[in-house]
Amino acid sequence: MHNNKYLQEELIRMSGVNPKKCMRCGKCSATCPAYDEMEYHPHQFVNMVESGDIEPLLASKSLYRCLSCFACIDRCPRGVEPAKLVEAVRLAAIRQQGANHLTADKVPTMLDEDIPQQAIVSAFRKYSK
Amino acid sequence: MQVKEYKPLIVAFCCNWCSYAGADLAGNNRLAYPADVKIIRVPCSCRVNPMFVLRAFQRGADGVIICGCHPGDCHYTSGNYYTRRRMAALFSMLDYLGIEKERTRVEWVSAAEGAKFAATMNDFAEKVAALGENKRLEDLRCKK
Amino acid sequence: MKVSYFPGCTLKNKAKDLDVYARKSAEALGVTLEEIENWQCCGGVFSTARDEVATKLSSVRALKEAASKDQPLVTVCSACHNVIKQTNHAMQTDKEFASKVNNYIADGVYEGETEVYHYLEMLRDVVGYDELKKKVVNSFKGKKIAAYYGCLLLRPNSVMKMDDPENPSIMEDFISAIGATPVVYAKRNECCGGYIAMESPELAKKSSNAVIENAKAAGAEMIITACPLCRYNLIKNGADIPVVYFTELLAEALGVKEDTNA
Amino acid sequence: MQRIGVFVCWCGSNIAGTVDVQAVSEALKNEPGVVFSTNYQYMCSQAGQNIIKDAIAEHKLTGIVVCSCSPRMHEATFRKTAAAAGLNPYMVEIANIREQCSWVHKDMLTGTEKAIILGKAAVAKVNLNTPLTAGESPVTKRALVIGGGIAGIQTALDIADAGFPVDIVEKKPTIGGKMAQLDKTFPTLDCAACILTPKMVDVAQNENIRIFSYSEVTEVKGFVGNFDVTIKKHARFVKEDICTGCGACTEKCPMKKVPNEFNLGMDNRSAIYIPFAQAVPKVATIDPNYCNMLKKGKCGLCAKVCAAGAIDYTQKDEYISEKYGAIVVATGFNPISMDKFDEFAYNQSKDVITSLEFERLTNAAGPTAGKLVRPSDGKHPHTIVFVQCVGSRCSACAEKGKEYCSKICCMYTAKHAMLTRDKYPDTEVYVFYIDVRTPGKNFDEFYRRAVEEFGVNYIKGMVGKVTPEGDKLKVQASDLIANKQLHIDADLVVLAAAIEPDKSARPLATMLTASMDTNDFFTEAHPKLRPVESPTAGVFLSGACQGPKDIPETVSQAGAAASKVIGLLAKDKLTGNPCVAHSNELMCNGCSSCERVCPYGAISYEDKEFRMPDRTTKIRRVAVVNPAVCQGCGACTVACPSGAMDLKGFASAQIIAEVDAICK
Repeated sequence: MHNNKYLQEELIRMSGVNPKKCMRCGKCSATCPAYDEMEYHPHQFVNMVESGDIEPLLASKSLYRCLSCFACIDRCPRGVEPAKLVEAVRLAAIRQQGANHLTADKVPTMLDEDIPQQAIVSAFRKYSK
Repeated sequence: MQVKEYKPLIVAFCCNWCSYAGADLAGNNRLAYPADVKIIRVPCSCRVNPMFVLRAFQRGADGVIICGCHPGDCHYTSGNYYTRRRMAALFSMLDYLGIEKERTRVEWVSAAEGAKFAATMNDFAEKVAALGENKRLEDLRCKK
Repeated sequence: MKVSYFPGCTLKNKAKDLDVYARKSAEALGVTLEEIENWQCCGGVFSTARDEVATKLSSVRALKEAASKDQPLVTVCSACHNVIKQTNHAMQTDKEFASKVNNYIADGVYEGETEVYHYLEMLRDVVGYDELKKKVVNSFKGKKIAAYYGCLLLRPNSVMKMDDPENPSIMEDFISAIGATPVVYAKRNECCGGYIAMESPELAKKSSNAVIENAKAAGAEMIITACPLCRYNLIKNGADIPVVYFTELLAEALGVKEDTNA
Repeated sequence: MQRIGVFVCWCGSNIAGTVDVQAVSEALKNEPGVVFSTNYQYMCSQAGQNIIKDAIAEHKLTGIVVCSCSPRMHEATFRKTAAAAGLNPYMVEIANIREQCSWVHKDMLTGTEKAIILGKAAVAKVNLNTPLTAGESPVTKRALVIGGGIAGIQTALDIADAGFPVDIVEKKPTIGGKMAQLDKTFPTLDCAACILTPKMVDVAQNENIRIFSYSEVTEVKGFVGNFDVTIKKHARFVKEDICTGCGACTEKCPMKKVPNEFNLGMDNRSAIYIPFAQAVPKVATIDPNYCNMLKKGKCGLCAKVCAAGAIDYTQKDEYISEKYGAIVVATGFNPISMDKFDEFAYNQSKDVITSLEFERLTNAAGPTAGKLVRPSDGKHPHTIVFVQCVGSRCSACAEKGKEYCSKICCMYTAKHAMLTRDKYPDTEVYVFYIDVRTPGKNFDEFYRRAVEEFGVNYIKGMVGKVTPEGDKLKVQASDLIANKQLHIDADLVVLAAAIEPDKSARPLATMLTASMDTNDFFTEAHPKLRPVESPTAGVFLSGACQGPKDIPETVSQAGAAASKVIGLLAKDKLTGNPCVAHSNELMCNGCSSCERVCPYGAISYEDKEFRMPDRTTKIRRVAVVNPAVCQGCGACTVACPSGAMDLKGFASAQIIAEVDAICK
């Protein structure tokens, strides 16, 4: 298993999350609305960042399935805030050059006439740098 | 004139229930520490009046250490918390007066920690010895 | 009473109703919404990363303008509210972040002094639901209405502090105040799918459907929301009961709906 | 001036090997006050002790210094020796030249030098010693038990069996507590009522026990052995001594729509009620919030049907004062409110219940006569989901949950799951757990039986959301082992709510000056060695008021508390520790600094009259230490800004004398 200490520290600093607080109850994953779309689930994000096994997360589509609905943050009994870790890993991925998940030329294909601007700006914020 | 080898003088206040017993255990296990350390038994570390510490320095002590039960283990439930707060204030004031922080210490030693007691005293005595004689309050000293 | 108002980008385009009815109704309730000058889009989502600074500047500028007028800042779109309130909280609690932000802020520093209200909080805490009740001219008596909170209004609760995040009542009390019967259902604080509608319409569909089904099973004849994206997702994904902005019902209840040309 | 004798012990070669004992006794001869100094092979031996005794007589010694082993070893020995020779035992000081000198130093010169300094310090201290006498106080031979659950019942029975009178104060109309509400008990599955109610009857029939039910403690004064307690007996509008408990009134009462708290509001009772059939005392109580007669002056039906004439609508609250030697706190626990956990839809569906509600639902004396049905529609549930750790081990938000493990939930959930499968094999049962904690005799075997023999589905994971829809409860949960999100359509969801101390505990702790932890559990005097005593002398702890406990543990602790109480009440007089704080009233300015730091509540204030130099008198507020309560830590002596407070045996002047002797 790859242990990426530098990235681990960076993610912890960026997110303000202490993954050691996790007591492995799985409530984050129990509450996650995007669970079935994810290869790595919220509790795994916490666990894998804690153990430094971060490369698989960086490459995973799971990063773009989190809805940022914060249900895991509010319901975690230990105050771990998994969504903040997911966000940090996602940023670590898309901040790399040419790693934008969403590009402007793809946008028109995704639109219908009713879609609110909010969806487009949000998607850009989440998926691109 | 004969130059006497410098030996630091260290006063250790130990609470009766944990640290004094820890010192006894160090003795039982024959764990050596410098003879410069002289122990005064108090019922609880919170019995140590800042006045006692000042008096020791005034009378020529080179270091003062106060040992009590670990937080949460105080025989009197909360005495060591008072100690921690009072001594933090006292030590920073002493530091301001020029009595270095290394000359003062509060340490938690349980009755089971003979080894810790000896190690603490060795370490403390070494640090104090390195600072040399404490002359700061000499002018206030009531010399006979 | 005058308050600063941040409408947000969607309310100027696809969700004009939400905005226009909000202003008219506020006027009828004795509150003037003063639109922040030169506001910029809040960005739609708040980045929880502490080193994301640039994306939060527009919110801080809006907050600072409200502060300069010594007014609370009122928002009506759930997303704007979430972003601005979380940004304000970060400015109050994260010194390192705040100092970075203030490097980019002209004329002095901002440290989170503005109070941020959602329009619903304004109704509940400033106007008062009892006061609102007195001003209702068209009652929705007998109408069974389900409130849809989504996630942005309530979470994270440690920052938003609007209501009990698991069993909120601020919208239900609003529904009661305009004479209708609130329908309580468990999925009212679950996510509609949000911006994932772009990336994975299937996931948005699944999430939205669960909300609609749950509301209908509880007997809802109509769903109200404060979020354009929630409304879009619910309608797009097969809501067969009306999904409307709460401000529209408010304007109608207050008898000011017809004055508008939304 | 003292006449001090110094006795240096060789301890065989233990001391004499590293310390020149002869040099030490010679050196100390010249110290101020020392009139005699000697050394001997074994001071603690009979011969050694005789040397001390003889010297006391011969040299008219007023103080003694023994240079020997640790005072923790032989201080008591030498004090007895001194006392035998007619010297006050507190005139003895020990210089520890073994553990803290000869054993830790190797060099004879260094050892001897240090031993002399330690001896000098002890001499300096003895010069300032004063004879101390331990105070004595009488003991009131009656105990008070606050709380009438299984903890209080067991404590009271054990104390009463030893022959001491006991009063139980219970705030509810009956004793019995939580255990009376339970169905079966783990891990043996005997029925709670079958083992509890005989004990309740024992309490009622025991001549040594009085029960103050529907009562509260409102004031506590005094100290160990001598508590003055005021008990408020709420008006129950029924004369307790006349009521026969026939129940005719409860049947005739027209107000029948009162939520029945004994069944956790799952059914109703009448305004005049007896909580349950085996209640002790078995007398009716009128609920003033619902009784028409009390509220509107209209009705009076119960008085008409009461053949005994026990109803008294004019009854008033009554205050009773009583003296006690010991107080036992047994205030117990409650499940926490589920209001903040609506992700489990507790407030949205009647079919989401707590485990205690489940107990009532399966109890033969409960609202459904023991038939397990859904509270919403009375239908038999086919799929039941149990959720553990609801509010336990929750550190995220203090107003939501508790950081500690509630300890009992794993076992009662296993019990509920097992009993359900046993009685209704057609029911599918899921238990969501974070960890299954079963440290107890036969506990893990019990849990494994639930899984292996009864086919309960244990799933490692937590429930995230419960959505009532139609007549189903849609449970969304995680299965961490399978790495799956589960969706279960359940008929009933049972929440294992965390437990917390009863709300009455905090004000009671203030009254008793007993300390509590941040969770409002009472603190024990020592977590390992004095687990049933509170740090406040004379106050003892029984049951869940001290921390989460199951029944076997509660009963053991109750018995332990009782034995401590018996040990106290068996004494005619209490001899205190003479090394206590005392305040010089001439210097005290009544500032309360000492009172605030005292962990025992030993310091109070009195207004005292002082004669001024100009012959006028002045009244001043001064601190008074109760020597029976003071434990002698000395916290107050340092807090005192005027130097009025000092500690006997460890006086400031004595310690300074030691400092000076060491630093000379």
